[in-house]
Amino acid sequence: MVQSVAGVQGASVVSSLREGIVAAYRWMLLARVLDEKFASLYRAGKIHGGVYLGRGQEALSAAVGMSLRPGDVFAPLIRDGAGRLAFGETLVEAARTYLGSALGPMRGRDGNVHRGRPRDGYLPMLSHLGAMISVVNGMLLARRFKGVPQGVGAACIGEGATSTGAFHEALNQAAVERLPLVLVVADNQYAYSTHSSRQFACRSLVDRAVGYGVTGATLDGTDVAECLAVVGKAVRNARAGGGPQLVVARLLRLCGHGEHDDAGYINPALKQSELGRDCLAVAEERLRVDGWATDAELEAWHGESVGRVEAAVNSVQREPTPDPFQETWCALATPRLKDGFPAEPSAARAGTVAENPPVAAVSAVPAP
Amino acid sequence: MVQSVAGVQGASVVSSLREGIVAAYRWMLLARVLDEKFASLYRAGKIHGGVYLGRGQEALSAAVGMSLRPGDVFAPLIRDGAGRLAFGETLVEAARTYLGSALGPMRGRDGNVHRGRPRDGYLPMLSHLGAMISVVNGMLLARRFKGVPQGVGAACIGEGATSTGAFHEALNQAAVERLPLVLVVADNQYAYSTHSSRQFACRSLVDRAVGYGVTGATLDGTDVAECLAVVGKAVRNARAGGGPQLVVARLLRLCGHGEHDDAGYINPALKQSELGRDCLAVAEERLRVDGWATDAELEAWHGESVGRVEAAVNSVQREPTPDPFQETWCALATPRLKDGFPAEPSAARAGTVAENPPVAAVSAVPAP
Amino acid sequence: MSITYLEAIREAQARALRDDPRVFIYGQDVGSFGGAFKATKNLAQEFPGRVIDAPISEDAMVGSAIGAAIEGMRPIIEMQFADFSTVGFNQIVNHAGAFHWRTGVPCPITIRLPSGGTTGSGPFHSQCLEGLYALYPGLVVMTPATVEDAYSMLLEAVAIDDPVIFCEHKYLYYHLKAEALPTEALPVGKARIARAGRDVTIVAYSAMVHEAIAVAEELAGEGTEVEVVDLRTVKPLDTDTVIASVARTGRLLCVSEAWPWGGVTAEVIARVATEGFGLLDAPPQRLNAKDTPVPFHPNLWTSHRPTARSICEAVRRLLQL
Amino acid sequence: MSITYLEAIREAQARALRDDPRVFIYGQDVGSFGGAFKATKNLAQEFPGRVIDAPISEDAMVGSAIGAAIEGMRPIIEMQFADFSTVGFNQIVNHAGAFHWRTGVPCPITIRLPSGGTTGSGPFHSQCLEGLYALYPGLVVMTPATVEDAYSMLLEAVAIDDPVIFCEHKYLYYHLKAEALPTEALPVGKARIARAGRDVTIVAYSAMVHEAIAVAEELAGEGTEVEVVDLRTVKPLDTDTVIASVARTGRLLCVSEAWPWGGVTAEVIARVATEGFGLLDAPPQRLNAKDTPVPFHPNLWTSHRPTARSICEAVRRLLQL
Ligand SMILES: Cc1ncc(C[n+]2csc(CCOP(=O)(O)OP(=O)(O)O)c2C)c(N)n1
Ligand SMILES: Cc1ncc(C[n+]2csc(CCOP(=O)(O)OP(=O)(O)O)c2C)c(N)n1
Ligand SMILES: [Mg+2]
Ligand SMILES: [Mg+2]
Repeated sequence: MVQSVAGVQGASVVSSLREGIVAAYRWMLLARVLDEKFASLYRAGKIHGGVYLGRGQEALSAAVGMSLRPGDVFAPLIRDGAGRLAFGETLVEAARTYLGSALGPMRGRDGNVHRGRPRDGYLPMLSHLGAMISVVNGMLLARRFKGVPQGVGAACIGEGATSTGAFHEALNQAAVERLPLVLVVADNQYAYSTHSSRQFACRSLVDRAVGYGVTGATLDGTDVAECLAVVGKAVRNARAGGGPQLVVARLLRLCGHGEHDDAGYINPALKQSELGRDCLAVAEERLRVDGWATDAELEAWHGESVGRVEAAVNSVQREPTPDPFQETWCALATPRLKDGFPAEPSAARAGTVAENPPVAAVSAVPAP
Repeated sequence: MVQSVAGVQGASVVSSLREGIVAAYRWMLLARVLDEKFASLYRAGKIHGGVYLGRGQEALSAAVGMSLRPGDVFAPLIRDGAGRLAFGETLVEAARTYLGSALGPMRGRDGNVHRGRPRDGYLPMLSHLGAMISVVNGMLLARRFKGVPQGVGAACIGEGATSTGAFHEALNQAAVERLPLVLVVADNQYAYSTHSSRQFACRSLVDRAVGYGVTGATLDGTDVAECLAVVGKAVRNARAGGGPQLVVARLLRLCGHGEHDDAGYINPALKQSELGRDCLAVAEERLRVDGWATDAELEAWHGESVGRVEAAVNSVQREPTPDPFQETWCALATPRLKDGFPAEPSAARAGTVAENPPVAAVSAVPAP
Repeated sequence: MSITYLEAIREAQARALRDDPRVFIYGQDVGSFGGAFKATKNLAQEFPGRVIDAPISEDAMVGSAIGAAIEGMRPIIEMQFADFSTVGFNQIVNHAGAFHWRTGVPCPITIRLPSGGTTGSGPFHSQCLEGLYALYPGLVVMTPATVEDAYSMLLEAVAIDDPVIFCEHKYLYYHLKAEALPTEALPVGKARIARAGRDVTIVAYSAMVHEAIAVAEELAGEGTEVEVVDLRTVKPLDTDTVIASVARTGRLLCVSEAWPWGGVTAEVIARVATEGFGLLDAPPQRLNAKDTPVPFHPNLWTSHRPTARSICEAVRRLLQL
Repeated sequence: MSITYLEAIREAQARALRDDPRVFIYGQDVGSFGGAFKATKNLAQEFPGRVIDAPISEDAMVGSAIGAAIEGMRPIIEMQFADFSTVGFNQIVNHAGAFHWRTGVPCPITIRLPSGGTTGSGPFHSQCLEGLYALYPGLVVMTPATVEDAYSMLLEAVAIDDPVIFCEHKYLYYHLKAEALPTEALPVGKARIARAGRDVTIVAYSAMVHEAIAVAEELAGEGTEVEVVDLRTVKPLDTDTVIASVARTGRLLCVSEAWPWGGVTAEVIARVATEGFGLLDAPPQRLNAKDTPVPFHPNLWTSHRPTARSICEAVRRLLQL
């Protein structure tokens, strides 16, 4: 796992930079290929509900996932496929949730981007925007109480989510408690169809940092090296006791809000601008130009990604879907406290609750 | 009504400054006397529920009320007795709400600080902190839609209320819509017993202004001249199209959270500091030192305030309290849509709804 | 010509904007985009400056609607999904709901909640919150089941001087069609006999009305005449029409897509038991969704909510009691 | 020795902190100040670093409690008033309530809601929200009526692996006293026969239990034996105990201080009508507060909520049916 890009001297700087970018590129590529697979499954009518892609945001997302360590906390958002993989999510797990496999971490109860393994520090998002940040705070606070290593908590949101009260309460709470929170805002110019000029009136969202008493940083989300450097530094700052870090990335969503959306509202001028560059293409170009990867290598990585994604999706497609008759229909962890409702079949009322299937431990794994 | 302290030249500056301070002092004094009356009624067990005073915050509050004009919007908070009076609330109206008179604007349905006349731009607060700001926004937006003069909307909150999501959403909304909102934060160091170090981690709450893209200003809330100058300027800025204004006042609450609270938790060092000065005493001293008021005048003003407060409270104490049998018990403005519940007496179910008693028009009246 | 439930909602808003200068629409993506479900399609273009994109700030959205209403406007707030109204909950229930009673000043706002389950939507894009808002004094809660009601009730929602929670069912958006928009309507607060019958009463509302009608059709083939009452508004609740139906049939099943504790089915049964006890030939029955979050996977989802099949079973059981 | 309801709540928290290192308390002014009602008096001093003042951020308070619970802690959140929990509503109902079902990971948080009316408190410091939280799957909702239950149920709330909404009644804080803290308790989810009788059953909970007992005492003088069932938890609701009581008396009145639409009384009556129809000798009846915000003035307040007098009238009417 690549942790620091800066701070090493001479030739090792270059080689560490190269390693970081190569690793990031491969997570980005894998995420892109996985996203494209989900999109094609969606078009084929094989997915229930929506599909949300991270196209154009992979560099930022990968940088977040790569900057974290096992024991850290990660609360990704809908466009964080790359970061999830880099943090240790498997392709199978992602596919299971999208396809509603009974074997997935959410067991068909929740789906698509709402997935995670909370006990491993990998939080499944609530749909309500901004709501995950204070949950990360609570995990970090708990570790302080317990006197165990606190780690770093990273929460990702879009610029639209900064308009929620939840964002404000949570960032302020983190500042008051001086928690090692890294709050990463992907300002991709739009919240669904709404341009950011209807979302906030400050110059940049990083201008909010001072008002919370936290450290702020901005970065160009199309440039993977900058993503790695700035996010990496923020994570190191937080880890070193520097308190909450607000990182604001400039980029453009290169897809619809979801796959149902053709994003016809996106200003063409933005697409032509620097912001509209595809971070994956930029990274690939850089690898080529700097001679850090040959065409053959690039092709091989792509082929490998496609192969892994196909294999994962194929195997998950053969897995069982949830069975309503096996389902406990008990929302409580304490089955004896389940309320009995007349119209339910009596079997369900007596309700023995099956244990959840064991989930594998998450860890930040090396680049694929 | 005094509107501007700065901006006038030569001798007239002094005379206008004097007029402003004298007028403010008299509102402050009247509010202090009224507060003390409520406190003594509370101690005598004559008030239902709590009593909340503005002690130490009268200068700031009076400056807000005085800076507004008829047609503006005012959403005061619990410590804004002075501002309410300066904006046009009568002593009788204040007493009616505290004493639960059936003739008051809230007719005994709501009480104490929860009073106002929304149609006159004078908003009755919701208890939930931060909730009034977006309501002010909506009134200003509506006027823009209607194409009528927009006026200025002033909302007052404590520093504790800045931790609410409602505060954030509303200030951001005002910034996006560039509304003539003046948001006045009384940073009186405590939210109930909680010191502001547990409420926020920035240097001053004014540091939040830049993050919303609004104009910020701070002031010493113990100095009435500064209050008038800074609040007056913010209101003028807003009126002139300068967008939302965030005004943060430094002061100290010189009373308990409510009259049930002895405020034993307040740091004595703060009480001894500049912040702990009593704005009313400071203003009085200034009037004396600058020769702007004689002892006889000061005494007369005090006597007059006491007389007016006593008269108002005495008359309200003879007023009818609400009669549950006259009460419509209908929360809807549309009586025909009232739901019928079995256990209610049938008279109430048929429910003819009495009109609300007419309320007098509010206007910013001259100093008492 | 044929018009969907969703188009009826759009047309009602177009007409409200056309007829009443006090009306405006505020919500996420409602402007030139036309809303997440296209319920405001072209309205921003047709009514410039009156259909406005909101930041993702449900609390401020509702708060500012209250302010605008105080100034005499008639705001329509679109929540992107009913589920997200929980973030604006305080302004809705405590501020809007209590406003007229506290101050004597009406608070005419309409809050549109795209409600109910659709396949694959999961726990936070599927909720039915009518029973939540009906708990609070001062709110009118509408749950239209037909294209005609979607149209006429939304127009009434805007016209009424009180805050209205307008629960429009997402499943009906595209599935339900009518020949034309209605020119007249039952008064708000009146339930409707959606289908007459003499053997058993099913009380339902919103999407469940159509499941109930399907059951009625199926059972008609077996000689059982099911009467279906469509509540239309759940607050106020038209107890009289429900009780009159139970007086005819003697048997009551109340169906809702919401969770089983409390809510509409409890209220309906409590009212009938209290006020129409002697009319019942058998214990009144209820059918709700299960007491878990709404599941994502269709396998689970179709077992979670009442369906024509489970309603039919419940009716058969009831007929045996 | 004598101990109040409020002291019992404080003692339960002290014991939870003492016995279980996973417990901490988070809320506005709960630290050295000891809370707005002194329910955490001296706890910050006795348990340094474990009783923490929160900013005025109910959403973040609950969100962070969820996070701490994921990490194995047992947070107790004090809302300053139940009414302010509406600002943290989304985290409570959608996040905490759905967490275990979605993820398989328990979310053991306790949210204390100082509830109910006291004189002069008005619309926003008086609410009874048990029926609101009971609507949602995944939450346990407790409504202790006695000093003993306040103590033992709060301890259980902390021990249970699910989110618990603990509705403690402010009116009982100082008014209610017991000789000593209990050493044993009924299991959570079991209702209690607060007073036995054979003529009519009053089902109540929280402060209304005491009004019901006063009525039972009054009517006993006239030869009417009232049985009072104290629900203790409203979710789960102990239908069996209620129905067993109705089986003895044949008559049911359900009383609650909450608003009349939906809520506990509707749920209780619906269950009895559905499952115990044949046991009823008369239509079941309910008594709630009126359908307006809670009034400030005591004249109105005492008419707004059920009292011993209005309950007594309702029982007399019921006995005539
Ligand atoms: C509280 C809340 N309101 C509304 C929504 C509906 N919604 C889902 S995603 C979205 C746009 C999010 O925009 P942004 O935060 O910028 O993230 P992006 O999609 O651009 O990555 C909206 C409005 C929601 N999920 N939560
Ligand atoms: C949302 C919400 N949470 C909690 C409360 C309870 N409460 C009432 S006043 C208060 C302290 C307010 O402090 P601040 O905003 O600084 O105003 P001050 O009293 O100092 O003038 C609290 C916590 C509330 N009214 N609203
Ligand atoms: Mg965005
Ligand atoms: Mg304060």
